Amino acid sequence: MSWTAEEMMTVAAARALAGHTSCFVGIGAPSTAANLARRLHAPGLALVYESGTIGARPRTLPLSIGDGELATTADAVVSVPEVFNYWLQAGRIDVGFLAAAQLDRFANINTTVIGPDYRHPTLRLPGAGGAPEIAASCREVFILVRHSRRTFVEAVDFVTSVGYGDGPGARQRLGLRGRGPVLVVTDLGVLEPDPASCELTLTRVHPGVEVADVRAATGWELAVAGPVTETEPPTEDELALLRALTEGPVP
Amino acid sequence: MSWTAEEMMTVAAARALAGHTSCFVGIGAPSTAANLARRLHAPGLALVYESGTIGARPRTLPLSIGDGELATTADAVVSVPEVFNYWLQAGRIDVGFLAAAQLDRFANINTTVIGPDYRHPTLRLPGAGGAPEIAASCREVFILVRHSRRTFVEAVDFVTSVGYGDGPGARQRLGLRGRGPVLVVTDLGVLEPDPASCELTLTRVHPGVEVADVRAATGWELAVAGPVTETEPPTEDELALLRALTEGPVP
Amino acid sequence: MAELVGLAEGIRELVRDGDTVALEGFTHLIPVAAGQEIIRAGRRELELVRMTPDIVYDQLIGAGCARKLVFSWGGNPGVGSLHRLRDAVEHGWPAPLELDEHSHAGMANRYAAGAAGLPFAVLRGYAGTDLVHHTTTLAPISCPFTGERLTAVAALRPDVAVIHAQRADRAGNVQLWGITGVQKEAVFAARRSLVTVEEVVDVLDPRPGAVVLPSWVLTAVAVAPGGARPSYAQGYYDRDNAYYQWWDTISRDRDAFTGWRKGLRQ
Amino acid sequence: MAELVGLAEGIRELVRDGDTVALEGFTHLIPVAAGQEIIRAGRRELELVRMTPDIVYDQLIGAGCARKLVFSWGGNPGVGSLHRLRDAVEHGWPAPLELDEHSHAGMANRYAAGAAGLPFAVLRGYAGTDLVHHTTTLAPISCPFTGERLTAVAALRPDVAVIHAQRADRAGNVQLWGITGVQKEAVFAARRSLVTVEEVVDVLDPRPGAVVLPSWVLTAVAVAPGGARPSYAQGYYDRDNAYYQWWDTISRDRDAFTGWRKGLRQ
Repeated sequence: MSWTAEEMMTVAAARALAGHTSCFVGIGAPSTAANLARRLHAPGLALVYESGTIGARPRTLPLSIGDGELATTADAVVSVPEVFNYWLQAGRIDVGFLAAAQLDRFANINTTVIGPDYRHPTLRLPGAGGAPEIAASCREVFILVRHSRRTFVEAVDFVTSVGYGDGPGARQRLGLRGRGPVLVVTDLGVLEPDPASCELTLTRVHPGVEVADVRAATGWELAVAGPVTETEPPTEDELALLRALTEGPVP
Repeated sequence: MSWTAEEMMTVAAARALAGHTSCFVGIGAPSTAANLARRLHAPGLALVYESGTIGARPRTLPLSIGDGELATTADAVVSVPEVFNYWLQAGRIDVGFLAAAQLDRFANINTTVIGPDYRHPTLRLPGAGGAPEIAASCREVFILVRHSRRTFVEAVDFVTSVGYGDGPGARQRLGLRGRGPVLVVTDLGVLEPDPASCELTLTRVHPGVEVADVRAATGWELAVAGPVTETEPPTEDELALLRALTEGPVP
Repeated sequence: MAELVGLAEGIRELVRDGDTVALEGFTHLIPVAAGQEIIRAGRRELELVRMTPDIVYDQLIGAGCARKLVFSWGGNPGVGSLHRLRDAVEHGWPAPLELDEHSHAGMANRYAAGAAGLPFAVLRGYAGTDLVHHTTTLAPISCPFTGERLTAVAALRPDVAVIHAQRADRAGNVQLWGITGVQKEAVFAARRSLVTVEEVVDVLDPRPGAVVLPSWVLTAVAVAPGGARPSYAQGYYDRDNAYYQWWDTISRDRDAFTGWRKGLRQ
Repeated sequence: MAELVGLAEGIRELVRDGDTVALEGFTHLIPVAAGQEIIRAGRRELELVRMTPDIVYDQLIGAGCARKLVFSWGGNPGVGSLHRLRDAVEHGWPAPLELDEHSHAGMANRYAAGAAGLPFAVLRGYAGTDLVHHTTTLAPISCPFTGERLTAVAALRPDVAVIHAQRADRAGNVQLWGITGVQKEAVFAARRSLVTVEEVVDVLDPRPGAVVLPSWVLTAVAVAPGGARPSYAQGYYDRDNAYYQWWDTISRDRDAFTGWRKGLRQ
């Protein structure tokens, strides 16, 4: 069975949710990964969406973070102020999933503007949404993003959500209570912060990907772990469930 | 038909609710008066109880501010933080009803302790409950209390809820946004704050009560309005509805 | 008590040039019909407030109704960019658009503070982000008990809030359910409010998860069946996903947008 | 995930000597059985937190479990005084009782701050009252935008919160409805939580006005039918008003109380 790089990325992210209780989910690849995890190995994983749906069990992939399917299948639907204050800010959520338009070596994220001038951007992006507080307050953060030099940049144009700031100790100085990004899953491999330097370090490549490919797609001089392992390829089960999810309703 | 002083007090308070939209109700005489008003002349009056029941239409008098009848008949039941923050503090409620263990000439209220030493009181009272913020935030406050020198005192032992503080301008200086107590209804008559001095002034006596009786039951030198009018006696309708309320279920 | 009004009449009375206007609805129950009525009414210089400006705000911005946008995430959900918003920010077309930009948590707390009659709210947020350099409506604040540094955000107090709900009764009491987002806070934070509803019914029978807004906290209610399309109204109709995709093509091009804008006039 | 435990076991594991303990339930769903189990367990030096200490707190205080009371209204609702509370405050029997006294609005916001992971909350309140002279858990605070003076209250972070609910499912998800008061905030503000329930059911079918607390935010759930008596559990039983009146006679007298206390032991 063959698979796409996107599928490998989603499967790798879904696997990383094993053992976790709750997940704050954004729409797109994170939602797909979290819903795949619930079907694979984490049936009890509580999905929390910023629309206020707590413990949603969508039978089909939601089209938006406020899909009616999420409300209908949730344990509880709470107000938006409540989901941010009582659930996210209080540190009740295990894993937060984030995307990025730009990402630097300390896993700081930009989803606001491209270009040096905030007032006159080259490209206006959607903005912060729930991301800054997800990055601050979830116990751990996973980042899901496709690998390219446009995204993996030396310096982000705007810090929308804080990863490790300017390096070791920054999160503590800023009063951020979650651990920060512990995993960056891309279509090429997996990066993890070095425990000492907090710098994102390539620890795994997906099958068929060379370390040099990842270096070439990274806009800074990428640190590479002593042993770089290879991701297990997607199993037939994983692929079948993922495709059923992305291609239509699952009973 | 004869009536008790307590009945006259409740009827006078119920009448004062005419023309009002919403009322924050405490248990006891205020609740009786507000429910009587709904049956008499204010069927649309929205009763708000601090338990979070909004627009309750109890068929029988509630035993407590958290009676199940209130939840069952309310337009909405909200959390206790919500009722205090979004409904009361925001200034959404027309009239707040308060009781008092002690009351001074500026309508400051004590429901905390009797005696000069808070740590070692002669008599420990229940405390503040919702009263301080009702006194601060309702557009107007009505006080319902029996008249006696023990209650109407020269100086309260503890300011639990602020009326007019030390006199004109005090509410503005303290940042209190409601008008404050506009009416004190007792079993003897009605007191209203003098527009200039803010001092509670006897403006009405109930039928059969002399001004001298009220003076004798007041612990400070009571100001008396130029013309003191007499309260209209309870009508048969008012008494019948009140007694039906206090004596048992109304269909 | 809320007055029952026609939509066109309600918008013309309650939304005035220069107002701060919040249309809320978090993906669900977006008051699109009301927003388009603001365009028809030709309102100008509005300060538009919304956590998630989406198609209806793209339309308002493209139509030149807005002077300023207060927001936390501006995109076409599940599709991509808001091209009219981008054109306004990137190229000042049809007019420059001032931004007051926050995170969702910040916006939600700004509404909650407004709803509670407070001038500000406190949250853990913004520390280390560049958002702090581009808005005057947030400030550091210290806990008087622990000394911890937190962030204060200024309360939102719109002149008028507009939301869409499933139904109202004849007295103007409103009921909405499903994802109810920040609508109660928006209505409570605003000086005036207009609620569009799918229908008016005799009795609002209780429903799990329903929010009820009594008539006496609202200014006006207008019947607008389908008023949330192309978003959805739980129990009434689903999201029209094709419209979201179609809007991407229309909004990319100024001429195509202008054609759409002309077609909107009655 | 919440563990399903026996009530006696749950109380002994979760409530320890010296703990700060909040039993909440606003007139409705008061966790009386759990409170009496704390007496049976012989816990001492507790800092008891509750907006409306009523009969069960009168019992805990009379039994000598408490060192301190954090509260906003202490009475026998609809009946009169709490005589054991008064005896402790007025005469130091069976032991002196330290007080941290607030208004309801203050206590509700203290819980809400705890639930939100904040060290304090802001409200309009206390200005001009003597409460400000007798508690260290409030402080003035200024709005960084308008300069307005408001009041900050310190967050409540109980070691353990105990509430009563109508029901749970087998996974330990809890559902309560009717007047739900400040229970969610109390549970969320606390480090540990125990929920007693009337019954365990297969499925928590949705109910109007219901609050659901997922198993994964709770520590333990214990079945305790009638566990809110003499208060009420909507849909299960009514308030036993005669008990409230009877308690007035028992609690007035130290000997009568001591007799009641002895009868409580198994």
